[in-house]
Amino acid sequence: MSKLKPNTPFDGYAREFDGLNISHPSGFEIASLAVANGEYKAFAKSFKKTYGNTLPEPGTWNELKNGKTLWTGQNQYFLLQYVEDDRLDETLAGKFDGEAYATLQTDGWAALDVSGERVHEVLERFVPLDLRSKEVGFGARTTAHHMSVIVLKTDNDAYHLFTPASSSAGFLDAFEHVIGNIL
Amino acid sequence: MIINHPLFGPRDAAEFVYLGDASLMNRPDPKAEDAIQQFYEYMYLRDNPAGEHRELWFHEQGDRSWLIVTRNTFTHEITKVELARQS
Amino acid sequence: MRYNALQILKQGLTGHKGWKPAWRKAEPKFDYDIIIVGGGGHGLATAYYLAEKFEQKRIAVLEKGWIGGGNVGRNTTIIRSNYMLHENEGFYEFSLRLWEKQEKDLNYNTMVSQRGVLNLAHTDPQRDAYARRGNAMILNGADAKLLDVEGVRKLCPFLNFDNARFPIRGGLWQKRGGTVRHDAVAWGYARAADMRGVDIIENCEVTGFAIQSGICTGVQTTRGQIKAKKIGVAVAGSSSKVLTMAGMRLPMESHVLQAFVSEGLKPTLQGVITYGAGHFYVSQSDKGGLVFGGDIDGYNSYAQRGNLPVVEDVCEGGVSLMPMIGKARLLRMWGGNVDMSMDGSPIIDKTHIDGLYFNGGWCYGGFKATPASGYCFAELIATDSPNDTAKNFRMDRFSRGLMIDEKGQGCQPNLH
Amino acid sequence: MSLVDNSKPLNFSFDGKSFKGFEGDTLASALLRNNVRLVGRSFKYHRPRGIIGAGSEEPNALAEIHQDGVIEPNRRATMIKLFDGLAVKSQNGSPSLNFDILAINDLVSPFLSAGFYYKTFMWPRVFWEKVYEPAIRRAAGLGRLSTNPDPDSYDKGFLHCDTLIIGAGAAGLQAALIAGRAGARVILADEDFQMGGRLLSDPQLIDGICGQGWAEQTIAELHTLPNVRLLPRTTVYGQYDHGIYGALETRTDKIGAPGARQVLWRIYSQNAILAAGAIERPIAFANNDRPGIMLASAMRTYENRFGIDFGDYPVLTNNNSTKRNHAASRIDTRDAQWVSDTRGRKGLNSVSLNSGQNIETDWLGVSGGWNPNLHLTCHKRSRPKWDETKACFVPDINTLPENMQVIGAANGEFSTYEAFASAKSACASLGHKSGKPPKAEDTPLSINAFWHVKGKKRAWVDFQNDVTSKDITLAHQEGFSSVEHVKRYTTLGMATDQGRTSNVVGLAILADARGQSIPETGTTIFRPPYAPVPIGAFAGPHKGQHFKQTRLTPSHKYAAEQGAAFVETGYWKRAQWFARNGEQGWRDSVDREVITTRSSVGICDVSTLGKIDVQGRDAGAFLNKVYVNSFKLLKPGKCRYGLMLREDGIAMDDGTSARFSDTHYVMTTTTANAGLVYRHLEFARQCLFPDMDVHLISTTEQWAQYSVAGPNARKLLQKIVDQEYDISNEAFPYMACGKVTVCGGTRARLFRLSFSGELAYEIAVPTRYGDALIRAILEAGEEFGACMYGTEALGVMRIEKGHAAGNELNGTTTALHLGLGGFVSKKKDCIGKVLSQREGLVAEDGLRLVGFIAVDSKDQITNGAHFINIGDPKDAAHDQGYMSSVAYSPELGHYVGLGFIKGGDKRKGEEVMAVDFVRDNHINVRIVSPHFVDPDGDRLRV
Repeated sequence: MSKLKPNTPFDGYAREFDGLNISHPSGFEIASLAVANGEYKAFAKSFKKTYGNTLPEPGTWNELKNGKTLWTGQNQYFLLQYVEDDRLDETLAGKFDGEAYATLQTDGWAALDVSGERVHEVLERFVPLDLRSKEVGFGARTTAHHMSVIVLKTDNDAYHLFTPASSSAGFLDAFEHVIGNIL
Repeated sequence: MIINHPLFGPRDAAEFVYLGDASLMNRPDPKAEDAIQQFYEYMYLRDNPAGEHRELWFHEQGDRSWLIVTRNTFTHEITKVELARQS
Repeated sequence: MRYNALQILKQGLTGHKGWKPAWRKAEPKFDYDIIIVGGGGHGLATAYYLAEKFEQKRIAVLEKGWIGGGNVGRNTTIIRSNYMLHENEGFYEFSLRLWEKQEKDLNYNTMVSQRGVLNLAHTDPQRDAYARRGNAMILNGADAKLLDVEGVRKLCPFLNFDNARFPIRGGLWQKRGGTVRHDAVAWGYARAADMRGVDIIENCEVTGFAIQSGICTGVQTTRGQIKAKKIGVAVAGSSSKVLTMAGMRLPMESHVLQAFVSEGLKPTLQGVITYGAGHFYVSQSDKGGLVFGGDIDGYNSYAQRGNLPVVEDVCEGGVSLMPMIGKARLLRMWGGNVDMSMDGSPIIDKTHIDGLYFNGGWCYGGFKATPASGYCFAELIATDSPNDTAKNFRMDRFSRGLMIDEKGQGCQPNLH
Repeated sequence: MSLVDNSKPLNFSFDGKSFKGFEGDTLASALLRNNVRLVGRSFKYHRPRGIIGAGSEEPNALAEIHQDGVIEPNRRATMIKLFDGLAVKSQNGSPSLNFDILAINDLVSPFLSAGFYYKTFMWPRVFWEKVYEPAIRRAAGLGRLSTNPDPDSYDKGFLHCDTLIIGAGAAGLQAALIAGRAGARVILADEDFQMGGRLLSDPQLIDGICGQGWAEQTIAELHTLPNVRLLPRTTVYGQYDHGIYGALETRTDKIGAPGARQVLWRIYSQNAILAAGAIERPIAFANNDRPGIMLASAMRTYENRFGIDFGDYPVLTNNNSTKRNHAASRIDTRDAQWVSDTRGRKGLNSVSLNSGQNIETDWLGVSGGWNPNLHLTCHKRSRPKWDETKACFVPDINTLPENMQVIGAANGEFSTYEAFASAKSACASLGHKSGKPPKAEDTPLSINAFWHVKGKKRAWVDFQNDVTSKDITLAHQEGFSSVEHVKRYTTLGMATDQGRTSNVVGLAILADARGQSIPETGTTIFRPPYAPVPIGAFAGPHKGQHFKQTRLTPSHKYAAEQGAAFVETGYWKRAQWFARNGEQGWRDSVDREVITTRSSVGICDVSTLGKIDVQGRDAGAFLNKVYVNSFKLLKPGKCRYGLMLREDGIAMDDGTSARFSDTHYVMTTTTANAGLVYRHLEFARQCLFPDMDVHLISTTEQWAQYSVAGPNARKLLQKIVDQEYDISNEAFPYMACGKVTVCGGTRARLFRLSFSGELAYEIAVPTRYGDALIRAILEAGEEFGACMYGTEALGVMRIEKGHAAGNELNGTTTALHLGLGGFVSKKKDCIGKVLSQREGLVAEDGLRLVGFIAVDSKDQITNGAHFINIGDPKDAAHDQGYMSSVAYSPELGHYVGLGFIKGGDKRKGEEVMAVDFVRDNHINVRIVSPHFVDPDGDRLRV
């Protein structure tokens, strides 16, 4: 196997606060899928056959066999799969040849899981969206402290956060600063 | 300001980047003889109305879509938001 | 009546009975030789120089509201001549020289304070660009000094030198730059023009142009029809709105530029400081308020009021540059309606309609340009040939590919 | 019963003297409790001033909070919540509050009338900056700013609600109760730390219980409703577009306390109810500014809420709203009685009436009627209208901002019952039904508009800016008669209280002078913020290192270990050079890096260049539309340089695009323009060529990419790229690209690209392997003496090769100016092609990018110099162009430069002056080819 040892932002990070837990989810790969013009129906059908659920509506994510899929734009989706395959994009390119174009995304994003009954008290000083009123299954890209962030609501008080890898150290620092001011 | 994205609802305009008049979508024919004059008017002249204005916004921090927003430049009231590219 | 200390003593002892109105509340006549549309700084200065320098008679300034109510009363009061392109720098240096003798010309203390303008650089390319700009300034007869970090620290020790996200690497310093009491500029020119017979007509909005076979012979207004041989339009952010009535589309967008003032403070800042890594520039007024601003909001607007993202962006820049001002409190925010042109530089030119002249496209530079804009517009209207320093501000420069683009941002007004 | 907790004493100091107050006191109430009346000095005449109000309308009692060398200036004593250890100092009095030498201004006041400074200080000219202005600036200003950094932490946040209720007095509390019980998402904000408004000040019964009790009981119920959020000590300072409001929550006045001292909330509301109450206004009479003269309503607040006893004191009033505990004399203008003068320099001791009567008193209450607090209705430029019977401005229903209602005293409904009734109807219009309003006092306000007492002595209108009624009449006399002119000429209403207690009185005096009614005179409008907001709060956490995000490259950790000096490149930190022991300055390191690369092999992290996946059936056609070069014939496995124009024909960005398959290209952009290019491409894709099957995915952060350059580059890479891939020149020629694996199977991409001009490859792996790969490459390179090189060395090499970069692609230059005209495909259209042919851009004598070397090799060429033909005068008219990039070339042993000069391509070999005033360095230079090193590019193709 390769001599090159991978390391990803937030490796092994986990912290407990009074009413808030943060941890680093791992063991998955992410790829983006862009649907070829005129191939939406075909792609939607083969997607459902492969992953057992339909493509998500705008502003939502769907649970899949072995992962999730998030709507990220017109004819564009993120696919998250719990697999040990850093060539997921090539696997998908084969599976959906002619229907959609795949690009590996895993390394571009640093992931955090946040949960707890005070999660909204913290996030309201971080993300401009009305997260309290969103249903589980909400998913969107927005900003947090001038940085980009993807927010997935996974439970009433639980969220997946993805932020660009290169600025992830600053993102975590800012997030902990806000937590320090509240909890 | 708030832009009500046609696909997933209201978002703070701070997530968008403004380009200008929606007339920028009507790129002239480069093969016309008076192409330089047409491209000059297309790129440089603006109605710049004090009232209703169809304009282009890019949802940079969101879904990376281009939107045509119909907004009153005096009151800032937004009456319509459409996707630039009907998918 | 001349203004001076003796006059103040005399009036002070006699209950101030002797002071006269600074300008007459003129009623519009049937016709004039020259009409200036727009009673802001540029319009009033044009009228003054038409009468004073070019001996023109029968001049009227038409203002839709109250004089000085537009951008001349809504800016951050900075004067400077530190432009990079010769097509601009010659004009702004001419303007700075007119500022330097304004009090004598107008017998009105507009508080021209040349306490220096410092542009900060935070990267080597930025410092090199300031070298190019400094040399262009000196080639045009202006003053410029390139400072290293120690030079900047000597001028402004309170800046953030050690914990900055974008460390200060140097700066460009123009000693003769500074600030002017903006309202006084409008009143000073109004009084001087009025003393030379110019009719200043407020609450008189132009609602149309009288144009027959390509010749403009007068205007319709809310106070009746007024005829004139020559009409000069200097209405800044309303340029498109007004000239649409003459069937013209302009290379311009109207934008809201917010400005801010803090509560009054004892002397803290000497001159003007502009931040090179964020949208923030600041100076301190004589009354003690920090007068600061940043960028336009970025979307077409005639609302003369802005939104929160820019307020926060400017303050983030300010606190990052000078951490002490976090404790100063923002007292008031307002907005001007700036005419952002397609290359960031102004237009002072005839139009394709005989007798109709246009002055506009001032972006951020309108206030500092007031004297020279007035002088050059007056010269163009009076003699039909441009002043040498303004000869490049032509309307057709865009179709001919002769853009004057200081920041190199191209046809997107909100980036200039 | 007062709301102050006498069992909790708090110590504080004022101007060094220590005092005691209680929990629940403001600094103002604590000072009054200790009978301190003199608290400040006015702006122009430096007259002694005392507290006149009880809220944010206070114009006089401004103080500096001092703590650990940090000063917070201009704080209203009425708005500082007392805490133990508070240390404050008075303002604007030097050397002391009691003895202020600048009070001499008061003696020469006849010569300091409104606008006097416009008429003098003009001679001699140099005196203005040297003498007059410094004196004015020292006298002016209020508090001081310490030059120490603001130590406090501020947060920003975002709140969402159906209904935002602004003001928690009777009306606001009742509206919150009705809407809250109906289940609406409600936010109730009040600027006071104690909710209740006038209920806490005016003794009255509501449904049989006292006002304070009713407020307490209502607040308790609101706390039980999960859909209601209470925000005490939160000022809603501004109304913006589309239901957005700005609010500032203060958690403590203590400087440097742990946690965020203040939170700047951006509130997104569906609708809003303004219930901000009203502010009592004074009356202008001779010497009405002495310490001890206060607003009658404020005195009731200090009596009933703070339990302070003023004893018996007279009240000057023109209305019936001044209900009081004591029966002391009432001077009622409706009975043609008023105050004609007062005495007592540092504190009131007697007042004389127009009847000739003289009253000895330390305190005087004044009530000139009420101004509804309608600021937030004006923030979108709608104007209030005049209500003659109530003698005040009220919100104009038909110009109210969308989805805003106004209730209670803010709407001119001054009685408590009216407040409850208007809350009921406002909630009803939002669909929230409610029963009969609580029983409460309902006496209508009866008032005769009595604004000022005419007379020779000065009567103050704007206490803080020292604007008197005479100033206003003088302004009118001098032609400044529009309400906006009066404000700017006299500075009426431009102080820190923004005319809360002075605008309407001043307006009435102006209307008098103009012989017009108040509505005909018009009014100025309020601008945000409602009350001053610290600039630090607007900055929030975005200061210091958190001003902007910081992006780190995959090799950042390793580079730091190698002694890298980092430089900001947009938001990225990039290694500029790598200092090794023994190297004196940066030039030593950079020269070594260039020499090592050109003689053996150097490695540079190029991950920051924008990388965009361009995929789809029409990807090639799309690239043809955005680049001047043709991409149609580019075969998979090949790269091509592309120059991108803006539609105005000016060069925008450049970079190489690699084709990996029929439908997959990887485009690179410069680091600086990555965001700009992506936005431009999405505009082209979605708005100009929507029918193309092309998709753009940014992968800048997905791939770690390193350039490996130099004669030994291939030997080194052959130890990294797995053996089954042949990267020889024959198999992998210049501008080739392909998928490979490295270090035993890790997926990678390989490109034969060179910016340095040497034999070079770029190797990219998924970012997770970036750190491991850079270490493996340098380890493999040890035998060749390989080193990392930074952006400085990269800059030297690209200048030696004559490649244009940011300084040349500066937004004003075309392909022709840059000497890249040859790349422009004649056949096809592309963005920018048409307008690049305009006369001004193709002029023969236009600027051209060429090389420059000093004629005398001892001279140093400098960047930013302007070229003047030898013998011409050094002025703008003779300017020939400018130097854009300069570097010292170790290979050539002298400085080399790139720059633009008129007709440069036809002037090779000519000598011109390079004029550099700012560095005092005028030298002669020779125009040469910009390709200084390996002009034919042989090294690339080895």
